[in-house]
Amino acid sequence: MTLEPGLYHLLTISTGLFFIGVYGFLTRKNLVTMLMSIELILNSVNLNFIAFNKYLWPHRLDGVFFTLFVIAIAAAEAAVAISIVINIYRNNRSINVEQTEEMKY
Amino acid sequence: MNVSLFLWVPLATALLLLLIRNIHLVRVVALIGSVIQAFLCIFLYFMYLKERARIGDAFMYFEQQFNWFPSLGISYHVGVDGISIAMMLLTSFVVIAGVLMSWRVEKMTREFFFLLILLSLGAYGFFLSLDLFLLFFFLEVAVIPKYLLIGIWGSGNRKYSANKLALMLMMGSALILVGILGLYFLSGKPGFDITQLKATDVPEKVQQVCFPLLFIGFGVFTALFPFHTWVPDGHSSAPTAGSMFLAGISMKLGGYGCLRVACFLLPAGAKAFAEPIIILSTIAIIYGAFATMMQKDLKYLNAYSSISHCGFVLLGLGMLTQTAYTGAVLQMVSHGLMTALFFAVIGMIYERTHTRTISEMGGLLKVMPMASVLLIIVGMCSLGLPGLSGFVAEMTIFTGAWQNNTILPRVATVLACMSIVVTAVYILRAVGSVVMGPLKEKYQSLTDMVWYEKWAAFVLLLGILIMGVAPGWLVALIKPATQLIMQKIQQP
Amino acid sequence: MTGNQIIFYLLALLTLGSAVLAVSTRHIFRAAVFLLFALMGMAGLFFWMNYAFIAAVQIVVYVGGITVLIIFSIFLTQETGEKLPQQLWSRRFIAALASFCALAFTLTQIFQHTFNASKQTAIEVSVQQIGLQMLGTNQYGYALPFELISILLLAAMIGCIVIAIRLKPTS
Amino acid sequence: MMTLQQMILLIPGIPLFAFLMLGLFSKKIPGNYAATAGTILMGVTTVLSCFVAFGYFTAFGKIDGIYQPMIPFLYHWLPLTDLLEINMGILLDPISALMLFVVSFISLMVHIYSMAYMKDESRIAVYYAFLSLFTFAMLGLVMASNIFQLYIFWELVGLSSFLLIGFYYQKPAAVRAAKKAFIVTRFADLGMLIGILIISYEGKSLDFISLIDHFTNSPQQISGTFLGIASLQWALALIFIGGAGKSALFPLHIWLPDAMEGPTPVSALIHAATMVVAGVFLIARLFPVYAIAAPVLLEGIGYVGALTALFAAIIACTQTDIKRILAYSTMSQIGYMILALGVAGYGAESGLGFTASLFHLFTHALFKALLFLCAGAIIHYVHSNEMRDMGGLKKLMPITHLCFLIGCLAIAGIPPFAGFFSKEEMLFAAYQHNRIIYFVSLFTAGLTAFYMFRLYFSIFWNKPFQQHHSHHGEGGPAMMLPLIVLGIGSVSAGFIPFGKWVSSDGRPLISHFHLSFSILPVLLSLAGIAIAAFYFFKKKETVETTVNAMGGLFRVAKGKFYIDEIYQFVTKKIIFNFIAKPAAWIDKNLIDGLVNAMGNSTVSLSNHIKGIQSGKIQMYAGIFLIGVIGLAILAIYYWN
Amino acid sequence: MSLEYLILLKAELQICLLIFFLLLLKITRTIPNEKLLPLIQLLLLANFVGGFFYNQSGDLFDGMFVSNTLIHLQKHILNLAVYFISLLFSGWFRRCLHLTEFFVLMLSALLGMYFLLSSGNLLIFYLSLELATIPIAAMANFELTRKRSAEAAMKLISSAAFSSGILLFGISLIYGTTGSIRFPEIPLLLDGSALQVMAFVFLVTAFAFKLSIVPFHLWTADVYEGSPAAVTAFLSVVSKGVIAFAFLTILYKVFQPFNGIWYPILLLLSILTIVAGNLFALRQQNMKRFLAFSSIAQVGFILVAMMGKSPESITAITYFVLIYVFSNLAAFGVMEIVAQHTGNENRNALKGLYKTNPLLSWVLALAMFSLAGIPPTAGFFGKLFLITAGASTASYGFIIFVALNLVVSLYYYLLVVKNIFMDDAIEPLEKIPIFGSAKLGLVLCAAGILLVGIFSWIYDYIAAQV
Repeated sequence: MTLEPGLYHLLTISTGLFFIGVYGFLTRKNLVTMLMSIELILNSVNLNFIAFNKYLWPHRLDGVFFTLFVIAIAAAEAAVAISIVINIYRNNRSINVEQTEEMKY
Repeated sequence: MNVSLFLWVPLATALLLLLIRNIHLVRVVALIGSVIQAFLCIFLYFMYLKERARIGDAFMYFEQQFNWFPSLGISYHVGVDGISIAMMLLTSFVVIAGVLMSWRVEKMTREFFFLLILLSLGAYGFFLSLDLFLLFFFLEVAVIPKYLLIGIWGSGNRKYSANKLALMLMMGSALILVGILGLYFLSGKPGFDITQLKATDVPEKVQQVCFPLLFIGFGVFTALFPFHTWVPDGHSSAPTAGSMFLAGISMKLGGYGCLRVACFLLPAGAKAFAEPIIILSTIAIIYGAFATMMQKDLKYLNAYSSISHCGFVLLGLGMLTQTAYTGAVLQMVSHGLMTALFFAVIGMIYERTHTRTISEMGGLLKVMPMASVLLIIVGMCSLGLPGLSGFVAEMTIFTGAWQNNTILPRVATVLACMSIVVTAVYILRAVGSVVMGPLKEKYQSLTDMVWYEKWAAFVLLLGILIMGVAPGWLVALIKPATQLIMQKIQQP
Repeated sequence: MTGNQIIFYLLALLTLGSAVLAVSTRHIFRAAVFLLFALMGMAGLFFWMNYAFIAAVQIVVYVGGITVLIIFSIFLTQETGEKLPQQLWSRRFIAALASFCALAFTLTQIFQHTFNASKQTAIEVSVQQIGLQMLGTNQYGYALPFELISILLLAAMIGCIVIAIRLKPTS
Repeated sequence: MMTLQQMILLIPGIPLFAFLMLGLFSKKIPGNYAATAGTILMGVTTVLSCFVAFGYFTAFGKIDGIYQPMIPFLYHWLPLTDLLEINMGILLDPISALMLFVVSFISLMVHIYSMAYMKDESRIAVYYAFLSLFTFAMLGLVMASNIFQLYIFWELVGLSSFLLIGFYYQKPAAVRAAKKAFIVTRFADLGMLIGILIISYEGKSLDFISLIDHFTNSPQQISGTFLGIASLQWALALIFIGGAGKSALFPLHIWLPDAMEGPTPVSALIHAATMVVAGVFLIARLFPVYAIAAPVLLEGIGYVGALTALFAAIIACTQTDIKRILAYSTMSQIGYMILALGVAGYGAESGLGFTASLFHLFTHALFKALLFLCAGAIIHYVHSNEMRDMGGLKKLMPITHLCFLIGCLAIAGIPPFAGFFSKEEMLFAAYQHNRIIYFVSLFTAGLTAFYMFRLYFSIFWNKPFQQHHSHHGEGGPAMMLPLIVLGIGSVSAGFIPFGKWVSSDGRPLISHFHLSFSILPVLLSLAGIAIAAFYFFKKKETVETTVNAMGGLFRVAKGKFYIDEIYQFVTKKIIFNFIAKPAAWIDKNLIDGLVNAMGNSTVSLSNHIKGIQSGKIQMYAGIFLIGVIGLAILAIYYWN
Repeated sequence: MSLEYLILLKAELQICLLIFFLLLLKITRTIPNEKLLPLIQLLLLANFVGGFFYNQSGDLFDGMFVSNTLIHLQKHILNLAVYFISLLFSGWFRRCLHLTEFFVLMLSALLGMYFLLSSGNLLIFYLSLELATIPIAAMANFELTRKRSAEAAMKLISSAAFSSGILLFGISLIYGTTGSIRFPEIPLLLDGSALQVMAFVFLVTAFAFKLSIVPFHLWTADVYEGSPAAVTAFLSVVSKGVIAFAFLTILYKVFQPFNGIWYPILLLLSILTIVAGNLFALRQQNMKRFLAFSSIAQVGFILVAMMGKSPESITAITYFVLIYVFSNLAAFGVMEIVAQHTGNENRNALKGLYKTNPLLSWVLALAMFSLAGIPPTAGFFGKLFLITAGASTASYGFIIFVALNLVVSLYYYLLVVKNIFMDDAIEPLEKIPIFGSAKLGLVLCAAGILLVGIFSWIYDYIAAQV
């Protein structure tokens, strides 16, 4: 691995970001912060697509379009998720993840 | 003759039952349906004789075949040979008796008869099937009725027993399923058709695996040791007709399956596993008989004795001689009739004394002479008294077994013979303390059998006596079929 | 180290650093802000790769849309001054370990792999090109996904409205 | 005119018909009509039997001076294998002709006797039905042409014995006795069944004629051995066990004394004259095979017979129940018959034992039936079986007394009564053949005279006359007629030239009378009578002192050598506790327990793993992550 | 645009039309639920009937959209399921505050599923997967005041997002290693390198998540329990069916070269799934949770079939899904009616049901028997053919294992039957009123359960389409 930034560097960043998001998702106790982690996860994948598109397959724009649509979906997902969080808040007066552990076993 | 009729009649009866509201009419319809079926069976027997005279030896008669799931090689393929006719005759007798014995069922009458007829439909279908898939289908069809009959109308620990029965039988079916699939894929020629499989030489390796699967699978149905524990609980918890059907018909499905599917289609497997079968069935016979000695409840007594008696069927199959096979079929018919009658009598006694504990009864001969005489007769049949069906079957098995000229079968036969002494002990003990001895005060006012019980008993007794006194026609019916099976097994 | 490299590493540091902070800080509002930085860093990387349009979308949608949404929801649901409750130490450790192992594994796989690249000539990534393809129905046309996402957004909108709508107190 | 076949078929057919009719309509027919009908039908059977038997002996049985077995009727009943099939046939030869007569004649006597004896019984129709069933089965047995057919009727005889012993079904002792009789004989029949299996396999047939042909012509062909003994030997030994059970030979005798719980006429018919000699008949039927192919075994059988004869006689000396004494005496006499068979050989002079045995069977049937019927009359009069309740009945029951005396003299072997001739022949055969057996039987002859006269004196003399139960007389003509007929028979039967008709090989056997030889047994018998008279003619204290002097020996004999207790121990303690109970326990706990445990463990397993479904979304994600990576590792490193 | 578009996109356009019609209706006037519901049912029926006509094969948008007779058939099955849902849950729909929105969401999810089936490209695939998920999450929260409803929605959307993150990562790697996102191209470009395998595993886990394959199933029970019954039914029947179909396409078409990898994966997963599904199902009291775990076990059986040879497996799975529609919807339908009446979702609410409600009892019992695979119900055929398909390549041991697990599953289905027929009611249960349309739905389901198996031409028809 050279110092010159290239595909592997970008992939390292994206993978790192991905698992940082995963870590956040696993440890956060607040629903909103969990959503934030999910945004990180989705975003890291965008970097992958763009990097692949740029460095490997520049003859088509598949990666670019993928990224665009992922961004859109992330937005939609976030919107629905947040509305659900708000609903939970209305019902519970709290958005702690432990409020959503009523159903089990 | 159109053998599909044997499926249409019970089906029509069952559907008709669902439409009727009047409880009395329900009984009448069920009875008429089963009587028609019985006459059809008898008619079939004569048609078979005629057809046989016309076309001579054949594997199956009155075959019918329609594609069912052609892409999977499944067809609706039915036909009869001597063995299936014998089994169907048995079924029809037991069904009539069972319907009659249920005449006074008050709780959900319509459903009760519906399930009874459905169960019989499964049995008829099973005996008719010439396609493994169809056969398996009908085998499983009978599961729901059995479960519900015991669970809803049963007594004692009925829910537990129903559950146990359903699960253990399902376990058997699961093994059968695997065996059938093994045959389907690995026999060389994919297909479920018995007539086709008959002509195929299934590779030895496949037989080695599929045979135990199929045999144990069907064996569970016919109380193969050590998979028999559903029998005592199931039989004793079931309502009278349920017990009759279970022991009289349902257990025979297993024996028939072992014969028709396991041994017939997989002769090399049958040879390879003859010794384990003999050992297990001998254990079942002896051990079942001794366990019966300890039973205090009449139904448990008969249930355990069924384990012992069904052991004879499997013993016969393990012996690999034609006579033993004939004997196994005879034993199935005999045991079906006998045990159904036994349960019927127990039902009659229970109805009146409200107990099934042997020690609490006594001297019933005085107040219920008919029922008591029946109990004695059926007991005698159970212990293999000549003139009754049990003797014919057991002696055929013994003689057939003795023709297998090696040490283990011989020892097994001697042990099996010994069990008839033990049988005598427990039967006489039961008979002695139930119908003989001093009559208890509280039973002074009991009444004897009423008309429907008389008819039920008559039908079964008739079967037992016909078979016991004049077995020749039945053997002549069965023998050509077992001969074919033996030819297949003994060809190198 | 060239300027290009420096910019890259700075952006990488910004992205990863603020991401780590975003998932670990106990102040929820700060977390949102760090998330913002991380997303900005990502947009910077897109710029760095000459994908200006994507970077713009990233900023508009993520920074302008999602982050704002999140911040609003934080305002709606949280007392801003309060620290977040801390997760159990063991849970965090296990999660970190699992994530790290997964990361290591994934990176190993990536680095062991030699990517083969296309021999064909690259297309210029212009807004016009993107626009044309986005609505094209022929080869390389993305009209169908475009329509699809519109339905999705419609559905999401309806869903959000229904869920977040305030019920009349006495209905 | 009926053909022979029709006539012979009617012989078992009529009793069967009687059984069905009387049994099915037992409720509808009044008792006395049932008894009359049964007796008349039996009479017809007897006439037919006599006709056939005498016809056989005198007219059509003999061809070239040899009595040939003939099969006038054969029905293929149940084909088993290609070679073996159970036929329902009728085999007519000297033995079956003899038995035909004995069975139907005694049965008729008992039928007549029972009309009076059982007249107060409410279930008399059932009783007659059972009697008819027995007669049917016994006739079928003696005429069986096929060993499996014999087994079938053998079992049916056992059934009717069971039913008749348990006729008083509300009496627990009767029920017990019936069960015991059935189970013990059933156990013995097991041996017979296995024997049949072996012999049919080796002989490739079930028909007597071909079996005998096969084994007598080529005994060396027998292939199999087991434990070093040829399978034919096993087969014959096992078949003998079957016979021993039915004939109450030691040690399978325990059921017979208890069987006396049945009505006394039944004891006379079944447990004295006919059924219990079935074992003798069975060996006689297969005698050529025994004699030619298994002479050693036959010798052993002779020892069993001798042992039984002695053993039963000793016990008989100590018992007090008159029917039981008679039962033991029956055992003893059957022992004689078996002993005689054991010392016989096949053909000509050496077959003397065979002839003697059957001769004794014949005479014994007459005098033992007589004795039982007398005992019945006495019991009927005294309402007790116990010897101590009797005494001094000489005057009260003169006919019975006379008949009983005749019977006692006959059984004791005092000339010129029937028993003398048959016993003399048996002893002579034994003397020629085996001295041990001879001396045992000689001693037993003395004992026989002793215990029979002990009985006689105790009943009719002993005490002074007491006027008890004067409400009725000795019994009506229906009861007396059989006694008189049988009494005449017992006196005169000895003069029948038996050897001319019945012999081991069908050729007439001219038996010589050995005066010098017969002095010793007769003297011994007289001595026995004298001792009995000494002790029992009058009530005496000496009995007590003698008994006390014998001490343990007497107690052991009185306790029937504790054979019953040994059986009890083996069945109740060992089989019940160590086999049946464990079997039931294993079933309940181990096998059933295993099934239940499988179910329960599944449920408890599912309770144990419920923690995975914790409801925590982050834990779900964690498991997800581990799953993904785990799968990826597996896929990359193991499956790729 | 040509007629071709109209014909090939027929099913999707129908749904779009329905969505717009409903939205229009919502905007222009307020219709009470009592009138709206029959209208919707009618429209859905029309939608279903429309599926009988003009089913052609072909592809559009440069292969992004594929259609063939099998896909049409699968869509047809889904239409039927949605129609049944609209019938069976009439009671709940009538009281639903936002009925129009509910159906709009449901139809958009359905639309997403259609595109999923027809996708010829990873992008469309991903988008439609999201379209098939996000509206369902919103639907799950439709009982706004119920805590559990929100919890279910939350669990669904966050775990779905998590799984789609992993899916996306996988897709990106596949894109990176092959340079294509088109289904026809990918198999040619797969070289079996480790990274590709990893990407493939990531992709598989997304399916595993949606299909509730163990160990990715954990969300299932909670979501099923918390959501309104109609949503649960939709999730468990329609969503499961679609994902199974799509999974088939992905495995058999796109990743056929990885056969050697996905076979052991499926083997392992199916064992885990069947065991865990069964073990958890047998301890459940709540009917919805119970059905959730039972459906997990059922999925395990579907996996067994997936391991088999291609055409038979596809036929068997399609057939099974059709049967599963009838059986599971009947179960949910009855359960919902009882739960609505008694306010008790637990199994013990069914105790003594038969005494007063024979229709409900028989339908539920038939459904249970069908799910357990007992003849003469269709489930027997469905399950048997699944196992048959799987057995063509599997070992004896595995098939025995699978078959024995049928016994375990029978145990818990019988528990329900036992409650219905054999137990006495805790408190007397009166006759439960059933809406006419719900009754129609139940009867149709029961008829389907009884007849689909025996009428073998259905199977043969499916086989002909594959």
